Amino acid sequence: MTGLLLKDIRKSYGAVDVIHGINLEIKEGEFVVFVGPSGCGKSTLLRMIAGLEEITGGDMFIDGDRVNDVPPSKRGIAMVFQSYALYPHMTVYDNMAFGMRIARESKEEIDRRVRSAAEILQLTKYLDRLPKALSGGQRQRVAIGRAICRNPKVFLFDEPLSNLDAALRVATRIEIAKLSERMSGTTMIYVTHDQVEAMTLADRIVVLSAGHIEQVGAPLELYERPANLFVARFIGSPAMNVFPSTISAAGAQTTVMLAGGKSVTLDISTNASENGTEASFGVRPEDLRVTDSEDFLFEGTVAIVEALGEVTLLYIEGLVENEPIIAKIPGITQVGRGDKVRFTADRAKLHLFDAAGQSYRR
Amino acid sequence: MTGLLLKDIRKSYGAVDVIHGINLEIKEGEFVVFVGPSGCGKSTLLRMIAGLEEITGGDMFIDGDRVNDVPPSKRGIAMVFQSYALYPHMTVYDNMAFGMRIARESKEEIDRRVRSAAEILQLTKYLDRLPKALSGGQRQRVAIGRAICRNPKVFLFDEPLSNLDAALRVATRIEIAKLSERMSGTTMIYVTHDQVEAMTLADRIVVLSAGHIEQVGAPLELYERPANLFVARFIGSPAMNVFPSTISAAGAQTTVMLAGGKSVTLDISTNASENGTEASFGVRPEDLRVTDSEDFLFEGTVAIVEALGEVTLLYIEGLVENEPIIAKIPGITQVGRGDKVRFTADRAKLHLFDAAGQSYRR
Amino acid sequence: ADLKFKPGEDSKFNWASFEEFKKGHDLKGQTLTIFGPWRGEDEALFKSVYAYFVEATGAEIKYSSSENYEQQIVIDTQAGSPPDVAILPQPGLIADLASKGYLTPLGDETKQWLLDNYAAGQSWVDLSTYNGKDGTAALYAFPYKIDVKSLVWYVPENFEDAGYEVPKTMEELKALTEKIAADGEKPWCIGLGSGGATGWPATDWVEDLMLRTQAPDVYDKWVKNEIPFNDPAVTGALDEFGWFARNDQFVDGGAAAVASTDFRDSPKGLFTSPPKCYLHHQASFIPSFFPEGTVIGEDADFFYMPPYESKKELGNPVLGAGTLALITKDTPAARAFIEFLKTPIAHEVWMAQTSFLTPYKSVNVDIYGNPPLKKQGEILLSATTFRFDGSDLMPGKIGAGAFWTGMVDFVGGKSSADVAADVQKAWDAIK
Amino acid sequence: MNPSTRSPLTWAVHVSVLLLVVLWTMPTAGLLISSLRDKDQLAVSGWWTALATSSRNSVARAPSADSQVERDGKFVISGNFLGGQPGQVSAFGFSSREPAKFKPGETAELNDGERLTVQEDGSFEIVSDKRMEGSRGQRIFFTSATPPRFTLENYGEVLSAEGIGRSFINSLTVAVPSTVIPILIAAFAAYALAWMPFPGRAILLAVVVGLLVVPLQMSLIPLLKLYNGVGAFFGVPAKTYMGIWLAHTGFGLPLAIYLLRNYMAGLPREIMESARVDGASDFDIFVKIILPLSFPALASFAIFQFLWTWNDLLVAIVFLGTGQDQLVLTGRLVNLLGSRGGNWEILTASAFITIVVPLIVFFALQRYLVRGLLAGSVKGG
Amino acid sequence: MQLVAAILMMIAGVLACAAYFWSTNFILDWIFPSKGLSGAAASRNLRITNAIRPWLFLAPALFALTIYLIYPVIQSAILSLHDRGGLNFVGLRNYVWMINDGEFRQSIFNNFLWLLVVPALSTFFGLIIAALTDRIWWGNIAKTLIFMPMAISFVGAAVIWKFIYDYRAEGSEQIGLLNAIVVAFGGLPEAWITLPFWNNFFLMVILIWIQTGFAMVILSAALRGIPEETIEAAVIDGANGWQIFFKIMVPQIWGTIAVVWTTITILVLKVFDIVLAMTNGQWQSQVLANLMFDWMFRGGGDFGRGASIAVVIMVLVIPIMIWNIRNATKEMGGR
Ligand SMILES: Nc1ncnc2c1ncn2[C@@H]1O[C@H](COP(=O)(O)OP(=O)(O)OP(=O)(O)O)[C@@H](O)[C@H]1O
Ligand SMILES: Nc1ncnc2c1ncn2[C@@H]1O[C@H](COP(=O)(O)OP(=O)(O)OP(=O)(O)O)[C@@H](O)[C@H]1O
Ligand SMILES: [Mg+2]
Ligand SMILES: [Mg+2]
Repeated sequence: MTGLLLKDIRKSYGAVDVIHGINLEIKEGEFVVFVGPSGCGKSTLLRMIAGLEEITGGDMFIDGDRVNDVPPSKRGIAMVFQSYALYPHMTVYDNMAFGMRIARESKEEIDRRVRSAAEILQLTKYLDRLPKALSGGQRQRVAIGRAICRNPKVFLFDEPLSNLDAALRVATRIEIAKLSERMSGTTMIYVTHDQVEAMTLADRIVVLSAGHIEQVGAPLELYERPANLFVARFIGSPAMNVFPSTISAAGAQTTVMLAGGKSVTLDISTNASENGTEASFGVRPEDLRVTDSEDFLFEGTVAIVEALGEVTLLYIEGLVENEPIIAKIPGITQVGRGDKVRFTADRAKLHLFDAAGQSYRR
Repeated sequence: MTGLLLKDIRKSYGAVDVIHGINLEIKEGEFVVFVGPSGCGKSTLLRMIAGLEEITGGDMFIDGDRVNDVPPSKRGIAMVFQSYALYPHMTVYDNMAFGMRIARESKEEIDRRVRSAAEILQLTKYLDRLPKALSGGQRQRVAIGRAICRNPKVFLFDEPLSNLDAALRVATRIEIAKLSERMSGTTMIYVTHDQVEAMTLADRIVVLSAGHIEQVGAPLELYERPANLFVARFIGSPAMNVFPSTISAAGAQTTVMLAGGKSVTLDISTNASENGTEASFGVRPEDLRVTDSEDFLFEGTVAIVEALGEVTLLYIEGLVENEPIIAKIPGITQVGRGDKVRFTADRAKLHLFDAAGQSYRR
Repeated sequence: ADLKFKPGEDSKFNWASFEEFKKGHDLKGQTLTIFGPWRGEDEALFKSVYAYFVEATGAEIKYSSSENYEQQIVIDTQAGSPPDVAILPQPGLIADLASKGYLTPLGDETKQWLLDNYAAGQSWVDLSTYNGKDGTAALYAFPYKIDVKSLVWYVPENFEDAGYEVPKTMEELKALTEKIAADGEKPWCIGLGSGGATGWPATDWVEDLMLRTQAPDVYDKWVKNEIPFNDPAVTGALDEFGWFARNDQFVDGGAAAVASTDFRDSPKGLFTSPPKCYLHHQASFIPSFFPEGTVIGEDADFFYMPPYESKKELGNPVLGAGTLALITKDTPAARAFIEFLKTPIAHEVWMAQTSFLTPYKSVNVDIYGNPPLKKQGEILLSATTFRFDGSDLMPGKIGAGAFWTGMVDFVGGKSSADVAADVQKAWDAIK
Repeated sequence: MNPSTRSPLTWAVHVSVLLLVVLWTMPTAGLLISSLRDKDQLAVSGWWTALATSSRNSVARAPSADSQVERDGKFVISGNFLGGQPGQVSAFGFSSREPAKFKPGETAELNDGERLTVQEDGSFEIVSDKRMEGSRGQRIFFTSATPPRFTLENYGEVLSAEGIGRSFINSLTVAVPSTVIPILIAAFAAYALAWMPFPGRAILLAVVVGLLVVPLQMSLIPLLKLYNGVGAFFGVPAKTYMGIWLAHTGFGLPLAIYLLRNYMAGLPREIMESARVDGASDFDIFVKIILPLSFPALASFAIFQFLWTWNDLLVAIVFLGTGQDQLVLTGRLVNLLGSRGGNWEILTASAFITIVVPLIVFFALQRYLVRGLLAGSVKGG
Repeated sequence: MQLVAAILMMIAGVLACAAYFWSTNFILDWIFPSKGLSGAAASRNLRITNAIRPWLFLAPALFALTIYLIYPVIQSAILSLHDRGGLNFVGLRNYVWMINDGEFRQSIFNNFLWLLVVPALSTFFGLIIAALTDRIWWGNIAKTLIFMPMAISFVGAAVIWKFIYDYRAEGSEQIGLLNAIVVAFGGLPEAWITLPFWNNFFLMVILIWIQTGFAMVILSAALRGIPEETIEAAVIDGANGWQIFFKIMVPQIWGTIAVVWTTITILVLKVFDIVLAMTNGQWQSQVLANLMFDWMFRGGGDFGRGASIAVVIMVLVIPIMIWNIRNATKEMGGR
């Protein structure tokens, strides 16, 4: 069993509290992805798991042993640092072989593993180079290679693919997925800002915000049933559109009155007591469809059209203060700037959050 | 006029040729995005434009003046380094203010600009910190802030948003777009691996591969009419599916025979002489639709289903050697692993490339 | 061993003493460590002497010296690893070593030997007697190799060209000085520079003049500070020196150059064209700093620093210096070495070469390697008074410190009274 | 960075460096030139004059009366006091009072009826009607323009001294381990002080700094006492190579620790962390990461420590002794100087001989002071 | 033969040293294994090894420091309370004498001058030279030339400067360069090192001349350790050479500058060779270290007074020590 257990983990740098009591259990072999806004404490948490950062408060267990004071080298981890932390005086090959040499693996084994990792990461040509003669992406790949060469109990990846091009990113992501599958006893903790990575790789996603956990769950769960407004807006890109609204009819189905005066009924049950309270009504851009029918959700004038090829983003301004409503329409559409368009969405895909931001869909 | 002209620019590090003759004209005020696989030479090109890297061959002109030997400080540029290159001994504030102080801007002006950049980048809280007390994303934002504070003729951005979370990335991207709009005379050159960034920001995209230019064009042009297989596969994610095929009937419309024996007719004209030659037939994952009709393009068994919430990726293996065919289906679909599915696509969205990888659609 | 003069060959040498010593001492397999001040050429000369000891006894000798030998001997004795025999030129330092109990007394027999065999034996015994750790006086040192300091060097041909005569009295010397100055030339070359020891050549001047203006016992009191340093007797001698050195007309380079000119460079002025000066007061070692090829007695010569006509009663005093051998570790070999120094041959071998003078009466003075040496030997032997270099007799802090500094200040223009008072103050401070 | 990023004022850089270099080398140049000069010239004229043709007053002596030849009834002594060296006589004389009374070609009447003629090329003739006498030849004063003349004699003299080769080896035997051992010891200590947390770290560091000040002279006596004690206890000589290595180690340590710790503390901590995560122990990190990355600091310190031990005389004499098989090069060279140490020609030449090895070490180690050793290791910062 | 013996001895010496570190480290891990043990035992062992290991690394250094430096310091402190032979206890009498000694006061004053001037100028020149030579093709040659004074023995240096400062009377040929220059410009020659007060500066010049090489080498290593990219960033920001140097490079190597400055400061406290060789403290140029040397060894020496001056020298570094503690704790705060 190589599970991790974090009990009320806290971290402060001097007076600055960075992590405010994280409770989390990660099972052996699980692939957990940490997401959260920049600066929310993901790297810090990872570094605490690795043993690189002193734990200010709380307890951490690996395999049931309290490891607060166990040094990194004894924790059986491999890590990809956000800042790479390559050994500048070693070639790419040596960088990758270092950990194994320390572990006294046989020469052949080391060579085999380094070469296979290099193959996967398309680094074979660069094995003899020093890090300083590599491009940013290549360095990042060396950092990944260094970790995946090894045979640890826990893998920690801190934004490992951020500097790779799309194709390589997909390929590497798949390799990581394969790795996780092959080494079924190995726990993986992965930090990323890329939703696709998070969604495809994770068994569970941990959404962090400002040093605490907002929600933990399987990828689709987070997407479909965000626990709160923060998660709802954080998962999915562009973010979920949110309209201020008032609950006009609570019950098994809830009707809310949007700011514009239109009312919408959702398949979400609310307590009668909620009647009349403020709520946030949310719908994802990709769930919006252009419609001609009268049964539309809202209507607006397109301010900006962003054609991305595969999809088109329509920005509708003026409906909600300070923020455009965005619709993501598949393919290339004929809608142009200044057009007045009506949008609708599946009822099942509508979200409702209470004044505190908690979802009504529990 | 602050245009840039690159004439047969070359770069080699000792024996390693990195850039093999780049010819490119960038007009004043244009927003040009460089994309290309990791290690293809984007950063090197940017650094040559900045004057940080000696030009091994060719000439570079800014504003019509040959600048090969002009020092960076005289070129009127601001740059975001891929590796940030923050001044470790200065606070965030000083890091951002440094360039302006050098330029002897007034104290008030400096303060105003730094604060506004910090506001945009959500760094206000961290203005007094040293870089080492920042998270990866925060450091990257400081690097951006340092550039956008200034008032240069040319902005160079090297993967400036790679470490930011989605929301911040969108926000910052929009700020950069606004900046570009506001400073209409300022030329922007931007390196990114993010397709969305490339597509939304660019006036023109330059696709690089292994030190040379594959195609230059407006974003949609590249998406819709890739000049060659490389660009076709590079732009768009997941990459375009490519089937080996043989041209069975050339002409105003071309019919190709796929490996599986099925033939497809495309709205692409070919010379009669091409009859019987090998060609690559391509279709983008997002252009594939599941169909029940007989008029399908191909049929396969779904090997993997990746549900990303907004879209679902279907991986069909065994059709093309070594590579799955990927279909990107909007929303969450009912198709499951092991299902046999038929796919079709709009004729207009099919691509055909000759044996050398050049597109037949010219 | 390599012997410079084959035993028995040259009859001028006292080979009998060698044979006798050889018979009496067998130290085969023993090692004798000697620590001395001689380096370079001097070291080779000394080696040629102790080769006979080696030949005679079969002992091995390890001789060493170093630039900082004074510091070295202090460290080595303090730390408990002294050489067997140390040879030092500073009585002050020896007194200190003796008082700390690091020296072995040489015994009455040696004392008697000195009285019997050295010219002016009592003054050598006095020089070699120090207070031990318990405060009782005993003979601790054996003087060996003497330098004469009361010499004035000149170039005879220059005297000839200018028509000057070698002065016989101090009055004549002063007159000559004035005459040369009147001729528009500079009479004297004086240089006090000596790096860290800057100032010492002036102390020789003062001591020489002390001996010529005061009775020997005043000199003795002076070096023991039984009369204060600022006694009129002393300031008088200082002023006499000042008469020569502080007159811009009398010294090459003017008074200002005196303190900073290196003593090793200063005699070179005698030999330039035209000569920068005509006279130079310095000890017998100075010819090693004359230009190469200078033949003493012909290209350059010396005369005895003359006494005052007016003080006939003081006779012909001679100022000298020398080295003293000490037993710092009492071993048979060390004892034997002192015995060896008592043999005439130990003196004659060096005498027959260069730069060695001895008060040993029973050596053959014909052996002196060259006429000037012999002449110096005669000066030494004809001395009515012989006194050891006073600054070496004074405590180190004075003789190798305050006195030097004082002299530098003095030529720099400070009055003799102030200078003497300063030195006395320093002396008081270490009492 | 590449040339185009250089400031356009590079010429100013070149000029200022040149100026500084000239300022700094000037004194040493004086020493070098002096070491190549004739020793009697040293005290008479400035070294810079040796570089150019200069007009100089000199004295020469004609051969003695033995070498006179009889020619046409006259007795003649002739010769050339420039001795075949190039030069030009511009005046001469026979008295120290009037050393430049005559022009070349003129004839001077000597006091005793002899006549002296000197030509421009330095050849002279003394003619007398009667047989000349005396064992010393006539002094001739002359003013001549002599071109620069240098000699390697001084070096020859020093290098041919007895036992110099042996001393050279002795010096190396002292200097090399005395350089390597403290570096090794100090590097470990510096690593502990820089990267291993333990109580009292800052104080310990300050103590090390404080110990920099301990005057060497203070330590000699107590230490030698200790050595003698230890030597006596084990029945071995007190003055051994081992002893001097340790002594140099002890004296060099504070600076070594101080310099190395400062350097090591500046290494990016991510690299260490990453090694730690890779399973490396402190020992591994030290040997495989810190040591290679500290090369610039190690090299700098090695340069100095080598230099000190190489040039040291005091410690060597106190702890090693002055016997044949112990005397170090500096000791040997100092012994070449007379007891009164005024042989500047030997001093200057030996100063240059001792300088060679440290300069080679400096040159060899300088290439470890590399730029961008850490480049590419961490991103951001 | 001797060569072989010497080499063998060297190798043995160095290997023994290396072996110590390797073996103690190995033994520590062997006594307190943490691999293969579980839970509490492992973490207890880990705690122990972590507490011990720094001391293992430090042990040889501490041992050598204690014997070679701390022990003599204590001896000196004790000696300073004794009389000249070091036998009789005299209490603080040596210190009392010292305070009343004019030469001592003179030394303190001169030392202050030295401390103000030498470390600052050496470091400054070292820094400038390191920075300037760094970017020119003949930089290494220039550095070697400037380093040369360091390599020259003190005796050599003394001769060199004799040829600079030498004074000959007006009218005769100057063999000292400085006077030759002064005379060439129509001035009067001066006996430089005999001018009270000013001669301090002429002596300092020598030490600066020597120590600049030290500062240069250390700072040059530090300068080369500056991340190139920060300089590139500054170039892009439009900074010129001076601004880059003073605002980007200097602040980043500030720690090393402090170290160099400290080292030279302490060296200045100890330096006596130059003074000894050039003036031996005459003409009011005495400094503490030379004064100490004087008392220690001249004519048998007065260990009590010598030691008490040494103690004063050592006490003078205390502010520097405190400053260093501050720096170290500040710097290690984040670790
Ligand atoms: N000093 C060097 N010596 C040799 N090759 C180098 C050197 N520096 C960079 N390269 C090579 O030059 C190529 C281009 O590097 P560059 O940094 O421009 O890539 P890039 O396009 O920015 O890649 P990325 O997206 O990974 O940052 C890379 O293949 C890299 O390995
Ligand atoms: N030494 C420090 N002192 C004070 N605050 C710090 C220090 N190091 C990090 N922080 C703060 O801790 C917070 C968490 O940092 P962390 O690196 O864990 O963020 P992150 O989630 O990894 O962000 P990113 O996605 O940008 O890498 C940040 O707000 C950062 O500013
Ligand atoms: Mg992070
Ligand atoms: Mg790059």
